[in-house]
Amino acid sequence: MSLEILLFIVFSLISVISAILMITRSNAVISALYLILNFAGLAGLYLLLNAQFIAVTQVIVYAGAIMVLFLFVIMLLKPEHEKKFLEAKPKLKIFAVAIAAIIFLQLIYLLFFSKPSESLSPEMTKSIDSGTIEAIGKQLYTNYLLPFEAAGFLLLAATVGALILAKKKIE
Amino acid sequence: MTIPIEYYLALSAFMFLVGVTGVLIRRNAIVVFMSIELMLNSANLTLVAFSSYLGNSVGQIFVFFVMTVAAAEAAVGLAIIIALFRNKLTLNIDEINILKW
Amino acid sequence: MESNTLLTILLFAPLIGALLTMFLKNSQESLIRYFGLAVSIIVFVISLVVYYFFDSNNPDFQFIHKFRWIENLNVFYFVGVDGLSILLVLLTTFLTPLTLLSSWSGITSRVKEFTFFMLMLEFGMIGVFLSLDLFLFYVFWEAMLIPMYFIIGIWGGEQRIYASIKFFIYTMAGSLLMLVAIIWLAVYASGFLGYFTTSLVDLYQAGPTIPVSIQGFMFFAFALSFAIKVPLFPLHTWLPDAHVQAPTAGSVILAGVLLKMGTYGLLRFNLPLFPQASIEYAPFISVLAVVGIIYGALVAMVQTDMKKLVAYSSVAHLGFVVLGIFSMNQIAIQGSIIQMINHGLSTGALFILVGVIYERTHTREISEYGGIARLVPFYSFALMFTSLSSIGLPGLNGFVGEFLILTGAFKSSVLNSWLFSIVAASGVIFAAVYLLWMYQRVVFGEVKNPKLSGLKDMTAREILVVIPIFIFIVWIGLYPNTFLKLSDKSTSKVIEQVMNPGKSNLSLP
Amino acid sequence: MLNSLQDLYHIIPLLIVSGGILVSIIVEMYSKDSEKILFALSILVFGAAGLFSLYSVNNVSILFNGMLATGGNVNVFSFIFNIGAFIVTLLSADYIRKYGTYYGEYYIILQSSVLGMMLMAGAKDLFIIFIGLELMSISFYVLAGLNRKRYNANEASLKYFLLGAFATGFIVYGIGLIYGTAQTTSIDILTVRFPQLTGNLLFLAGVLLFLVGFTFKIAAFPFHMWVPDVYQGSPTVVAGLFSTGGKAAAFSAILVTLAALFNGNVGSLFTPYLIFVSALSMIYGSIVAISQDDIKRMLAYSSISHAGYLAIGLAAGNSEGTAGIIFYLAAYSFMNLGAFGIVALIEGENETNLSIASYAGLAKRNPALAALLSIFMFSLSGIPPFAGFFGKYYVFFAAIKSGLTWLALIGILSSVISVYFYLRIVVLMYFKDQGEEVIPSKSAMGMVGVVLSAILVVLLGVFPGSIINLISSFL
Amino acid sequence: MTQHIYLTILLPLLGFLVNGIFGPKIKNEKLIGIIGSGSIGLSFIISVISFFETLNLPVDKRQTIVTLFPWINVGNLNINFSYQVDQLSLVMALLVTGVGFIIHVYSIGYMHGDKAFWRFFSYLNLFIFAMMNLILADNFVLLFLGWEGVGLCSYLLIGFWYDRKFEKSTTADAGKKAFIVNRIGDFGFLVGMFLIFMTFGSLNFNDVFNRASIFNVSEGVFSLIAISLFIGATGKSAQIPLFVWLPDAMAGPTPVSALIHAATMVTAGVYMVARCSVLFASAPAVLIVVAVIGILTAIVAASIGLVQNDIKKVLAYSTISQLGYMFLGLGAGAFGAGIFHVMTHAFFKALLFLGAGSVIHAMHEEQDIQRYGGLKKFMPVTSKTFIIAALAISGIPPLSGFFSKDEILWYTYANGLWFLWVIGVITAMLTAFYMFRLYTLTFEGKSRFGSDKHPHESPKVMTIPLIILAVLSVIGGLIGIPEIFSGEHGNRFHNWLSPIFKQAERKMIIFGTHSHFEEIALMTISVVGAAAAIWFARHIYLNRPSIAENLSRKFRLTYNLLLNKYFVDEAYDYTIVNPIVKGSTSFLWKIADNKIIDGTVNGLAKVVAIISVYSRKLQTGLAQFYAIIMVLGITLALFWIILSR
Repeated sequence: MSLEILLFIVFSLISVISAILMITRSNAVISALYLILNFAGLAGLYLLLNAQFIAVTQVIVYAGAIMVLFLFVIMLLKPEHEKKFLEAKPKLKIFAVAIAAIIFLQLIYLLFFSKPSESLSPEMTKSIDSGTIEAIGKQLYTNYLLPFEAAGFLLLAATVGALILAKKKIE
Repeated sequence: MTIPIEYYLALSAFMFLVGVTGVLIRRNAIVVFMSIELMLNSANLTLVAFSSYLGNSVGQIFVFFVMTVAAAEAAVGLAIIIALFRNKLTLNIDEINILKW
Repeated sequence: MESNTLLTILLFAPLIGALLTMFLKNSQESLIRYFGLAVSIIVFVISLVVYYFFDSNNPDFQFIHKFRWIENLNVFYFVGVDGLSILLVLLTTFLTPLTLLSSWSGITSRVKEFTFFMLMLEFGMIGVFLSLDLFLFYVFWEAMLIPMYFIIGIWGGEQRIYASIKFFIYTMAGSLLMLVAIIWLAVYASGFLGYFTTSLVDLYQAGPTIPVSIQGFMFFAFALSFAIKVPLFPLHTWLPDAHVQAPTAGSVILAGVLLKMGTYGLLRFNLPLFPQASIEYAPFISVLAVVGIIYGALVAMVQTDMKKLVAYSSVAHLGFVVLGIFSMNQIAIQGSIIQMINHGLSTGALFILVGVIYERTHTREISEYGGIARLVPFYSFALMFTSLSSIGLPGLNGFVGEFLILTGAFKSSVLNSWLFSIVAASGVIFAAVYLLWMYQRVVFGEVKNPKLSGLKDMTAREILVVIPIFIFIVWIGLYPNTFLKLSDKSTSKVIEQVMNPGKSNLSLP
Repeated sequence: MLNSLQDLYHIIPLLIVSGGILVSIIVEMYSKDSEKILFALSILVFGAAGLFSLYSVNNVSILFNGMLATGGNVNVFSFIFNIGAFIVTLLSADYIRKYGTYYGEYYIILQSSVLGMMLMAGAKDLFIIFIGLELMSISFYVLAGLNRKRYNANEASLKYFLLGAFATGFIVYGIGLIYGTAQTTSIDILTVRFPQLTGNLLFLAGVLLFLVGFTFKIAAFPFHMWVPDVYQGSPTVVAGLFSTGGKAAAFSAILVTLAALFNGNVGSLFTPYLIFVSALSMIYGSIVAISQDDIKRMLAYSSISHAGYLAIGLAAGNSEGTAGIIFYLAAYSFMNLGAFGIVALIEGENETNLSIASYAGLAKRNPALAALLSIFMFSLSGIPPFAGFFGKYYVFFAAIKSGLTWLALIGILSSVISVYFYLRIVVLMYFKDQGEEVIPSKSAMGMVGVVLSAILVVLLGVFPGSIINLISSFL
Repeated sequence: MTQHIYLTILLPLLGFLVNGIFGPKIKNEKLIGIIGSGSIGLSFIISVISFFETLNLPVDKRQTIVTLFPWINVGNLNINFSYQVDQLSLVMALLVTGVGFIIHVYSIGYMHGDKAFWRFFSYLNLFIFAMMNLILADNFVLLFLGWEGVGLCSYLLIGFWYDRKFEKSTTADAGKKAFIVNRIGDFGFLVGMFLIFMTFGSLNFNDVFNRASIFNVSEGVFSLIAISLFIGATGKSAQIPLFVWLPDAMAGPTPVSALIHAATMVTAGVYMVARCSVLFASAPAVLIVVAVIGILTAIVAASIGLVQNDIKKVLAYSTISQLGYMFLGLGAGAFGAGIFHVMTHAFFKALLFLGAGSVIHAMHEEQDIQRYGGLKKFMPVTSKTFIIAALAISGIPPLSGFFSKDEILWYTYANGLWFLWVIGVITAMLTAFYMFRLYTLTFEGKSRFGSDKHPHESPKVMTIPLIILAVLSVIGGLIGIPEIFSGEHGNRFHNWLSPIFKQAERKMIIFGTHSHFEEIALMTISVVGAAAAIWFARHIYLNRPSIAENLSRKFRLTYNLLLNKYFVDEAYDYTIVNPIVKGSTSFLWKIADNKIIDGTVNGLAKVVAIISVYSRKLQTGLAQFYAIIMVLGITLALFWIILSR
């Protein structure tokens, strides 16, 4: 078992378990913390995939900024703890879980039926280059200039929007 | 990279569906929202995995934009939740059902 | 692109009139009334010009005005008249001023809107009869529903809402199916002709080449829409409601012109477009028509409401027309055409007369009347005269139509059975029963209802409304050739198209 | 990348709108009179962008390394969005004041959403579609909850947001699968590679998930559930924008992607899915609309059913279908905006007078409004000679041409049902006497907006040829 | 004048229009009367001139066709307003205008003082107009125009006093009944026309009759045509089973009964059958039917006539009975004899009715013969003319009735229908009996009316027509003296008409030869029988009224049956009219139309509404539920993707 596989197993276990825990904890704060753990696990997987830039962004932006925002709001609103999720409308919820399971099985079926790995030869070197900040930055400011600009407007709109919705005092 | 890409994809699919399950069963609006974030992240994993195995950075750039979007959504979404909480003092989405039929 | 703008002028004159009406002030009621009347009379005069220049020896479309309307869909603004439509156009332009005149005192609220809708209705009706592009036809066919809907809904009786919605949805359901059929036909034709078109003249050539099995579907898709409008049994139940609830003018136009659109459609579209299917299903449709004749008559007989009675009589009368059309010989189809006109005149007049008395007493219940002959002699005469025309008394118009239809149906090679004609002929008996019975209960006997004692006879205006109709009733009754001549050649052409599909050479300039 | 000044010329509509956003922010920050200025500015921006789009409709080009297309149908769409927003702005002038508050940011968000729509319409890459979609969606979430003090608005925006984000999740996942299997996000390259990918189930699943996300946005069955709640809770004019601009933009994106699928002879790949969506949307929307008492909710269900009619054009999958969709969208935008505009005018303060019963006897009190609303209702129910009819005609035509006659028949069935509830409004206005005292608000701007819509509805109805020509010349 | 025969049609029309339009303005009854009668009088003169013109023509050129203008021309259907003057139509024209004129004149007196005097005359003129169309038409359709037209006038005139009660209902009811029963007959006539047009490709008399002799048409088709036409005739001429309207038609003013329901209109059926003799002759089976129906009608009506107490009712049943005789003649192939009886019957029956009118006039609208009696001394002219007519109808030689009736009976016998002959003789005896019952009860014996009645002779304007008709009743038969009496001239009337029936007679079996002795013997039997019946009637009602009472008591059942006219009206009501009305109301309208058809439509709408109410519940308002639905959709879609590959 190579290190790569070992790391894969470790990171994926972290991600999967933290994801499951995240949706099953009744306390929102704990859920949020598990989600951060999940993001960290994902960051590890990204590194494993030679996506250094994304891995770093994942930690800084997602785990760092976004999740802090979540925690902040949770703390601010202090929602009461949820009851066990099966208490209200148990049939519907079991049904929901069942459907999710079915979709999972469907996706797995599709995945192993079409075998994407057959058409993909792992090209290590290229992928190492493609994940660097340099490569991505270059792409971002040349080929992907338009989405980049648009993303600026997106953030602008989100800022303004959040401002309208959450601002307390009304002039 | 000796791990077949299917493993990554299966992992991603599983987490995606965990996120879906979270959306479907949790009652706290913030947690539902977090589950959506989980879905987005799983999708990101797919993109990055493909990106690496294909050897082009398009997927990773896309993930970058997804993160941007997620950030923006988080800002707006949490603002909406705050605004709602101010009026209703609850985050339980089972109780948010005045508009129906 | 031919450009004989005469028909376009005829078509758009009422529209312009209607739009101009909008500029008048609500308060100037009599001005609006006179204006509307003037417009409709001008339209009638224009239609007389069309009649004057119409060449009855030419079986093809005349006064064609054609230009591209929607380029990409290859839709044309394409209007023209032939023998099948000219009479109906004249009927429309003839009846509209009369209905406007007849509602002089009946419509007292929202006069401006009323005049507007009536003129819009005229626009739509003329459009239906002139359109030679199926798309254009459909536009007019549907658009005309709107003013009628308002006329019933705003100025109607107590249950006007139910009636107007029923009318609207009923007719729309059928016509939407026709829309699909029109598109299907045009798409089919584009394979046959090489270009997409909804032009009737082109489709006449493509239609008969449709495989017979599919033609049946197409036939019924068109026929359903027309049958609802006619209305053919058992699709008739919207009619009594619409008629009873509509104001007089609405009933007159509804019975006089709108119902004819159905029979006109059958004749103009179903027969030439789907000849094989038409022949195959002619007995079936004819059975419905004959059932309608008897059924309509029987149900009319036992009605207690005068308008409802007349409405059911329409079911019976239109049954004759449909029977004639599907007999598919010269005599029967000519009879059908003349019968369409007859029904427009007779039933129109009946509705006007019911309206006249309703205005005075505010009831249409037959049992409320009795013995008014002495009080309102001219009215009694007018009602008698109209009833006789409707009954089909020889010498008046109704007979000519019914006789031709029955004679034609009797020897029809398509129906190939005497039974249709014989059973239909028994409808002649029932017509006498229900109309005379009503007449007797309303007009004869002693005056029992004290409310009737002050009843006033028809005013000069009301007489002016019915006299022109009476003139035509007698004219058609005694010298129908004036009218038969107009449609003679076109009828032959239709029969040729049905009997020898594809062979008939449509020479169009 | 832009290579020349000429390229800049091509994206002037985009520049106008994005410039408008920036200027608006500055004005909002520094001006006390921002309400009037921003209104005027928005009118100017949308009007200029819309008209310029139409004017420069022939400037067909691909910019930004094959990311963005301009000219042709992109500009037609842009015209629809901008004129729609133009009308929405007119309607909003007095409407947003009904809440007793004014948010200058409203106009900024409005412009942002239009920018998002325009990006979606012009996209030649999944990136642009995604970013455009999110820009629009996020703006919409905000607009839905604009009236933050009203609980209904909160609820609407939360539902919209949660479900919208949920759908986004699927879109991203779908894009991931598409990218992984096709190895590209460029639409043009996808188009080229598509024939080899039709056997790849993973790719198809990706496309499907992507489509599902957009089915959500166009409000079609079974992803329509958010629509009535959101429309009901959102400010009326905003709901008008959702149902027109939002739907149109989502359709433009589907058209852009499916254009790849429509090329070649495997175009019918997703036809069963689209037929399913289309048929059920039409029927469900029409049927449920019958039993609605709230006019906005009724219009929401009508919007679902119209999504179904539009989807007929997708299912048909031929150029007539595409042209039909675009025309239908134009027609639908104007008639629906008109209807929402009148609803906004009738609506009293604190979301009163929204029940259908409030319209009783309107014709007597306000004949002009009643006549206009009748036009919109007739147009919505697809009666000639109004624009709605030609839209229906076109999509039915497309369906029949590609052999889907029975789908057109379902469309008919739904139309017949829908006539009932559209006519119900007309019945109330014209045939019933006044119920409760309802005084439509006096809003000159609102009236201008409604009348403009009506004029467009009638013009598109009587002379549909010009715009149909325009659309189909670029197919 | 023959070329201007259309004037006989236009003049009455003109009279109708003038009186109809200006009548209410003309207050002067005399002027109205002169216009009304004058137009008919002129018509009569024109007819007479035409008659003599035709008489002077050679026998084979006696047919003239006058075409006014085309009527209906479609395909091979060509129908014109053209009139045919020939021997048959001239006889009828003379009869109609002549008797019509007399009755018009009589009406001036009879209708004196009526509120709607002008209307009466305009209707009468319209009737003559229609009747002239009927008899002068050269094609079936034009004949039908007249045929329906007379029906209309009959309807209008029966209901003339529309606000009066008549028996259980109103006069208008009676009029309606007449029109509708006639229409049932017309239905048969219409079908006959269709068959004729289909078979012979024309509806012109000349074409049809010529082709009927030439074309190879099976007897079955001829039978169908003939039976259809005969159904038409039974309606118009009140034969079984459509005779029920005629008694009710007595609701009209008496001159109307005289003109329309005795002399002219009701004989239209006879005329039509005679006109179509070729067609009937080609269908021998139908001829037998005609004869049987005729004689059955004759005896049934006569038997009812025995017990009726209304003076006009008695005459009405007598009319039906006499019409039955005419059909017996037609059925026996004696078309000429039928027409002859039409003529004589017109004279004496018009006279009877006018006489009855005179009595009714004098008795202030009293019509019950039980309340008359002894009127002879008050009304000498009326009673004298009445007895002449009664003798004529009873077949007492040499009055007109004798010749015509005997000719019919003789042909019946000669044609081998001896059983029908027996019934015919019995009917003749019944006729004689009830006529003299009527006469005796009315004019002889003691007065049975109250002192409030002051009977008086009618004015001259009424009595002079009576006298003229009486003269005609006496001498009318002389033009048809049978061969055995007239010698070499033969039967003039018969000879005059014979060209018309030549084609028909050629088709029929030649009569068996019978001796003169047989003819005279049979004649004697019927005359003696009639005379005996007359004596018996006078004996009973003048001297022994108790016999009648005893008889009626003894045969209570039969008496009631006769008094109630065999309950035919009631039977029709119960078997046909009520089921149709009830069925239409309770089933067709209330159930089929309202419940089934409308119910289906409204039910569909309701179903949609119900589905709507239930399916809107799907919209629970719960965001998560919405998400579940979405996910469900995605699952299905993925299944589709998986399964479709």
